[in-house]
Amino acid sequence: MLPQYLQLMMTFNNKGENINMENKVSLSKKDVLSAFWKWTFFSHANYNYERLQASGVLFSMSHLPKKLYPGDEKAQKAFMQRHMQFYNTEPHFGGIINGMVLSMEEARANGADIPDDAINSVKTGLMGPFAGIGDTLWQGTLQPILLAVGIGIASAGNMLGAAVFGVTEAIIMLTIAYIMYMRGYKTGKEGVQAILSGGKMKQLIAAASIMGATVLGSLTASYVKAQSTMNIPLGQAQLSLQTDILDKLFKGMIPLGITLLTLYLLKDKQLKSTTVMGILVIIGIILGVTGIVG
Amino acid sequence: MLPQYLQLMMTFNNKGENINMENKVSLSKKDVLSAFWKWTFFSHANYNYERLQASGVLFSMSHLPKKLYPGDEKAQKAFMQRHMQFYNTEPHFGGIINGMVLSMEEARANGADIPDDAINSVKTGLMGPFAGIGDTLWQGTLQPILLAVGIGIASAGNMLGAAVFGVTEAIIMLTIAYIMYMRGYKTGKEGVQAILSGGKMKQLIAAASIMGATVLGSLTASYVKAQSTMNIPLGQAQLSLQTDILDKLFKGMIPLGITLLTLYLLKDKQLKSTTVMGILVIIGIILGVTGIVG
Amino acid sequence: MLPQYLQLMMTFNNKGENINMENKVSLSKKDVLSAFWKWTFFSHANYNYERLQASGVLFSMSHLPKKLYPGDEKAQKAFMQRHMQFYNTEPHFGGIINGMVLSMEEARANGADIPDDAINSVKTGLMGPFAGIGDTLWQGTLQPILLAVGIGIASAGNMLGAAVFGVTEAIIMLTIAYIMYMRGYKTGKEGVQAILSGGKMKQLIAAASIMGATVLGSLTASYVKAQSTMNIPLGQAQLSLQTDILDKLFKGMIPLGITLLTLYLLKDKQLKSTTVMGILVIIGIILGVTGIVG
Amino acid sequence: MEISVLQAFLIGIVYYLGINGTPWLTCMGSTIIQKPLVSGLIVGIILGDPLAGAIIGAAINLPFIAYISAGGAPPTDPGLAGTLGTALALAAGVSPAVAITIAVPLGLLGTIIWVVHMTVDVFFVHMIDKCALNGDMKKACFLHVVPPQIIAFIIGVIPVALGCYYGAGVVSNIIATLDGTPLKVLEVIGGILPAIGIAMNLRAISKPGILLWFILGFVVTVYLGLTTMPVAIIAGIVAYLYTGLTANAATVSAADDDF
Amino acid sequence: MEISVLQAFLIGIVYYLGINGTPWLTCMGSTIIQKPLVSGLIVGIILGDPLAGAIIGAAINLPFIAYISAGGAPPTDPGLAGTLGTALALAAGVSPAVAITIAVPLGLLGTIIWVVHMTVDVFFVHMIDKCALNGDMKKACFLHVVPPQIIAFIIGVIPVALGCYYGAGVVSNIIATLDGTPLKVLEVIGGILPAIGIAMNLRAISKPGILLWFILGFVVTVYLGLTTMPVAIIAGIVAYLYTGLTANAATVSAADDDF
Amino acid sequence: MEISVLQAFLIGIVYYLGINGTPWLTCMGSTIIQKPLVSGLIVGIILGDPLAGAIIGAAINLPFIAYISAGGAPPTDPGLAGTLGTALALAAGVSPAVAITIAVPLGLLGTIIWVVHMTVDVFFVHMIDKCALNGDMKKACFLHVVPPQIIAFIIGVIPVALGCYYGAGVVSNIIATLDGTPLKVLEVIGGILPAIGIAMNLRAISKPGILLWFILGFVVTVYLGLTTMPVAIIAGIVAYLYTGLTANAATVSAADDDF
Ligand SMILES: OC[C@H]1O[C@H](O)[C@@H](O)[C@@H](O)[C@@H]1O
Ligand SMILES: OC[C@H]1O[C@H](O)[C@@H](O)[C@@H](O)[C@@H]1O
Ligand SMILES: OC[C@H]1O[C@H](O)[C@@H](O)[C@@H](O)[C@@H]1O
Repeated sequence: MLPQYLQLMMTFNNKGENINMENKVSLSKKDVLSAFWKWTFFSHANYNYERLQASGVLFSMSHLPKKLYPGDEKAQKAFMQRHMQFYNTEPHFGGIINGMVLSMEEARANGADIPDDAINSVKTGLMGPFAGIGDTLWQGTLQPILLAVGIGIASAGNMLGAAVFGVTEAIIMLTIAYIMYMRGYKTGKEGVQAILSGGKMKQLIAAASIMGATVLGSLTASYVKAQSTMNIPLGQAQLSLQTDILDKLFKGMIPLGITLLTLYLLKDKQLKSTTVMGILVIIGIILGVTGIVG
Repeated sequence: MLPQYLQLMMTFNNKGENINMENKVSLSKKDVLSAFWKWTFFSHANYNYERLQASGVLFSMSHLPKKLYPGDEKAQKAFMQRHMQFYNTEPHFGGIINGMVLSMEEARANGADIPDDAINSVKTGLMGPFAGIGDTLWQGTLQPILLAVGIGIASAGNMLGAAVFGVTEAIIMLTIAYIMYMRGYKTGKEGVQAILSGGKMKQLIAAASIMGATVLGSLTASYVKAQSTMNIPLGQAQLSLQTDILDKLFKGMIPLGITLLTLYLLKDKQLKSTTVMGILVIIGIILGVTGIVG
Repeated sequence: MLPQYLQLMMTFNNKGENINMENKVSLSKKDVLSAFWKWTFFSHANYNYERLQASGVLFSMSHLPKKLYPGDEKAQKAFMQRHMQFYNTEPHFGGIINGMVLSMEEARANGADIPDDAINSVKTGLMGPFAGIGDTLWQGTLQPILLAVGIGIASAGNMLGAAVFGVTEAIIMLTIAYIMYMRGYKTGKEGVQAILSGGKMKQLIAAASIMGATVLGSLTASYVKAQSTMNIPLGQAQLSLQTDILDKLFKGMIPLGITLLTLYLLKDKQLKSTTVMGILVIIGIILGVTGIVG
Repeated sequence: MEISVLQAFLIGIVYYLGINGTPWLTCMGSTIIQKPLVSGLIVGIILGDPLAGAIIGAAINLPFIAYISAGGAPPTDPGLAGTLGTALALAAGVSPAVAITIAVPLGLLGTIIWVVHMTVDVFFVHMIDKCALNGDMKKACFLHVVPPQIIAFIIGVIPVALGCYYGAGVVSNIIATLDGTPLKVLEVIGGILPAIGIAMNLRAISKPGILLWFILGFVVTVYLGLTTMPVAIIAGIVAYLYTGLTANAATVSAADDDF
Repeated sequence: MEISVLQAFLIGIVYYLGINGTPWLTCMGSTIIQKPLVSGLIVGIILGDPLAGAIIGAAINLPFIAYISAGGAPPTDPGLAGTLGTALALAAGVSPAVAITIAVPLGLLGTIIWVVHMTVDVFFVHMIDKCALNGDMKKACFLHVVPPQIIAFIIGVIPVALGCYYGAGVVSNIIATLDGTPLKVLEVIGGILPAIGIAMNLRAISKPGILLWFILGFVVTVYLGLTTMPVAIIAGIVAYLYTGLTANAATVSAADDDF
Repeated sequence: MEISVLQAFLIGIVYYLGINGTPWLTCMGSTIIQKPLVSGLIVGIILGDPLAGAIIGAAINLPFIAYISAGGAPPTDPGLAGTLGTALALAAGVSPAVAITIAVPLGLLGTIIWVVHMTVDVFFVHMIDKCALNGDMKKACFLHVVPPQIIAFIIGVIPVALGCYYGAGVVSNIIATLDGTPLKVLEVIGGILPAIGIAMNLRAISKPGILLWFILGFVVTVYLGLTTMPVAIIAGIVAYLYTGLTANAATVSAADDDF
């Protein structure tokens, strides 16, 4: 049955290719720039433990739904929901992803057959790597160097130290952010066309989904944290709940278990995410107060 | 040719599905309980280096062949041979596997198309993980805690310490053993039906075989032990046969080599397993006396 | 389209099977021995950083083209080019590969359908493992032992120490080299026939290519070396370019990057390998002089 | 030197600007101000002695030179050390070296503020979810910027201003009050909340069998001690090869249907 | 205190009960008695001083508190320390602390008994194989329980009874006699015998190519230093995906045949 | 003892024989002579005191006992230590222990010679490429043996002969001259040149998608810290299984075409 499904998708895709790039609605330079600045200025305005930069992504593209789907309220709502997914990357370097997403949304509005999966997977699959790259290059490399210079100047009693650090960093990082975002938009545009005309879309979506899910698994290991520090006293010795028991059973079973429970509640039990959050908060309180985790 | 074979299997399976669950012979509650108790009491009665708990498994189901295959001596003998395979798990937690096997045997006797492979793979694939889980939870966690409590009481000159430890552990472990076994039996029953009606049997058997073989490979690394402690003196320095030579060639080559040799003797040379054991004993003596291993 | 291609290959192969082993030109014992001795004596005569033992392989088979393809200049030239590929193994143990290649060339000249890929892949896929095996057994094991013995004798004032070491090592290693080479030739001969008649050639070539490419990736990690030792001073502390920055981005990014760049220049830009070498030398000078690498 | 109410308030604002993540050049802009090198100078200006502020700020910045905030998980916060620390040091008239010993422990309070902030913002995300259902973009934009910043302003300005005005004693009291179980529980909750985001994302890309890849990614990361980068590379390659095989079979079957 | 022949014999039985693995609640039941905390008390009862036995047994149990027997590979045996150790300590009238130093080295003898036991039982397995060929279930059951337990009884009771009766000297003599090459050879044989079981199992699930997965499991375990748990999880997932692809191709070809 | 020009030249030849890799039994033959145990004796014979040479050579060989040259990447060269080191020690009439301290640092010069040798030989490979294009096997054989050996002879004999004749001072001058940036640059170039060979090989087995496997091999090796051996085994198994799946699909489609 899978083959049939894929074939169906293929005809679907052909339709997409025919309509392909009539470009009924294309984004102006100003639209792109506006999205870039809103992303660069406001990505962390509502930074939170649940979905991190999610609403920052939506905010940065707040002018798109009306432009891309004029009059089509359903599509506008779908757009908004699509971009409230968990997202976290280093905003300057990772802007390349936002740029790619922008062009995918544009192509999609013009009839290209780009399912939600494709967009989601691009975001999920790439955000982690670019967070790593960005944090290392910026916070781990450039910033310490500039800080060292600035501190040297200031320590010698020269008030310009702060300015030297701040201005240089601002210029360099803004330049990088701009280049990355625009490169992403361009790559996305070319990429989308190349992909669609090559007819390899299906495989790429499937591959991106798999990569995305695997990376999410990897991210779960970094983002969802629940280590037990509990020790069971045994005469003179001690038994660590985490290293001596849980880790021997299955390393990371608490974070993975909690994540799978959450998925179960959301998907199978169809609970609202606020309800699920409430449940997690209660679990957190229980784990924290009893001292099992913490 | 593989596809043809699978298709053949599939028609074969359909037959199984039609006959499916007429339940000519079903196990009574008493049959299941008897198997559980015989397993829990006698799993280690004949514990040995070659096949560990194999005869314990057979013993626990000794009342089944007559019941499931009345009059069919060939099937009864096949049953007996089927359950003399290498088996080793933590008996209380791992009882879930025995329970599943019980229900698979029941379904098989009622016409379900469950090849030996399926049963073997379930045992092989799961015994390792449940040994790990069980040993950790019981011997590594529960027992030290109860012992600490008991020792505390006894050290203070109160003879009840031993009883506190013993009775509590017995109650807890018997409860766990019972729950696991029955859960396994139930899961197996439902699982078998679900699997057969879904027609996914073939894939599951193949997958279980692959998983089983891989886990056996992993178990070989833990169960078959042959490390050399020989040192070759070089002037003041020393060369360790194991770490400086063998490990650089291929880590674990002795255990893997011996296991593959054993497989070769058993399968390709069709030697009796007693003969093979004799050969291994001789190899062991040679390796031990020369000091190459040990 | 892949299946079609493979099917085409298959018919092609059938032709091969028909012609199969008329053995118009077969190698004499002397031909094989000559190849063996030329390999064993001259493998490192022109040892170099670019292709290591490549010309040693060609030299060892220098009498083959005329013999296998009498009059066919094109085939002779192709033969020569085929064996100028990067090759590096431990010459004594790895001689088994040379032996296999010899028999594959023989079969090919007799009409067997053995593409360049097959021969290349056998060499590439096996050279690394045999280098590892050989270096460990010979230089890492046998030699230290014999040296220890010889040094002991010589230190005691007996001039025979050097001879004991040298003669023993020479005899042992020549014996090993001879056995390996002949074994390779024989295996290859039998293997080629078995493979061709089984019709599994295609899969084996594909598998060998994949294995070869993967092993090449692994070898890149060992052979291409470019570690930065640069430190960026930060007040009292230091930031290591390699461990604090590059390794966090992507371990081994310089060697992999340089290798992929080289591939790009050779394959996509179609540059001559001397030109590429010049570029690498310049890159090396820049990296070395600036102190980025080194 | 004495610190006036207004000065205390202004210093509180400097702190807020360092943690707000908006609207001036996002985390980059704000993390510039967040650095003691910069905030020390500004505090110095507010207190009327820019040069002393610059020198003390530079000193306090030293131990934070390799500070990295990754994945929203900050080690002790340089922002508080740079603002409150500089202010208290200037008020006490101590040497730069002593300023460091005053300032660094303040980082802990910064962690508490950060955890509260990131927890409270979760509510706004849920409100924006509702806007998405109704297609109300205007409200979504408002919710993204205004309420979170009001919260950040309040929990940022107040403790720093109080600290400046009442001195170091008050600060350690606040830390002492929240410290222990309340802080730990907040951290535990903060540790498991990302599960929602990940689960929602998984639900979004959900296809039959996708959960297996998710677990594979988790197990491989945990047991082989890999970072996200190599897992992403390997996953990308394997996914491509795997889907190539699936597509292969599909193409074949598609071709069949042409008969 | 002197130990009578009967008392020595009874203490031997206590030891046997701790290693027999049957018929009282399998290894759980027997490992309860095997713990010095329990066997110490019983030995005390036999020797007429339950309280002293309990206290000394508890002391001897301390170093064995984290004892794990996994995969039939026991580190030094607490059973012998708990029975013979308690008996010798009670007889000598020493303090609990001294009792520990007497008891712990005895564990080694326990290892020898265990190795012998598990080696000898191999013969009964082969006899049960024959019963399986003939369909003789009755004899199989008999062979599973009775002969192995007679062996266990003999090699369990005798050394402990002798040790109790003749004192510590005899025990160290036995250990000294077996120690060195004989014990080492026994251990080497014990180390490679499981290969038979594994090979028989592999033979049972043998399909073309299955050996590759076996080697894969071995290499991955050895080189990545993984335990069985993650290998099982990863193998399960990979097996499912791989067979999905095979099945895929099969379905396609099955569909073809409908034409 | 004084060393004559002829003696110096002969000792240079002994060194050359240890690094030439030909024509006497390839690297095995030459690495026998390369060992100080052997070359020490020969140098002793040349200088007229074989016994002293043997004893000193044996002493110098000790720190090189575990020397491995793998993949053409030599750690410090025992050849130079064995020839020049023995000669200088004999000339100075020092004890074996002092001989070691003289000889070992000379290894570095050996590394330089090796790097130059392996770099220069690259040109002959390219010349042989041209022969392959023209089918000129004779010239290819000549180029493989003669010119590289002349080079090896020159860069091997001269420094060693000079060193013997002019004494230790000259040697350290040579090292000092090349040392620092020039040597480092040579090493860097030597470190990246194998990329050409690997890239050429990759190009040779190039099929669509093969690059993915290459990167996979690299990433796995680097991140899991594996050696080539387990990667080769795992790659072999995975390649077999993967191509089995591809072939599967192919067979199916081939079968289709029979309709
Ligand atoms: O790790 C990626 C990213 O995570 C969060 O958004 C913040 O901690 C940023 O500073 C960081 O760059
Ligand atoms: O490891 C599983 C299992 O192996 C053997 O049967 C014994 O050592 C048990 O105690 C253990 O639980
Ligand atoms: O590593 C394989 C091989 O590489 C080079 O050819 C030399 O270093 C040899 O000594 C070595 O055996």
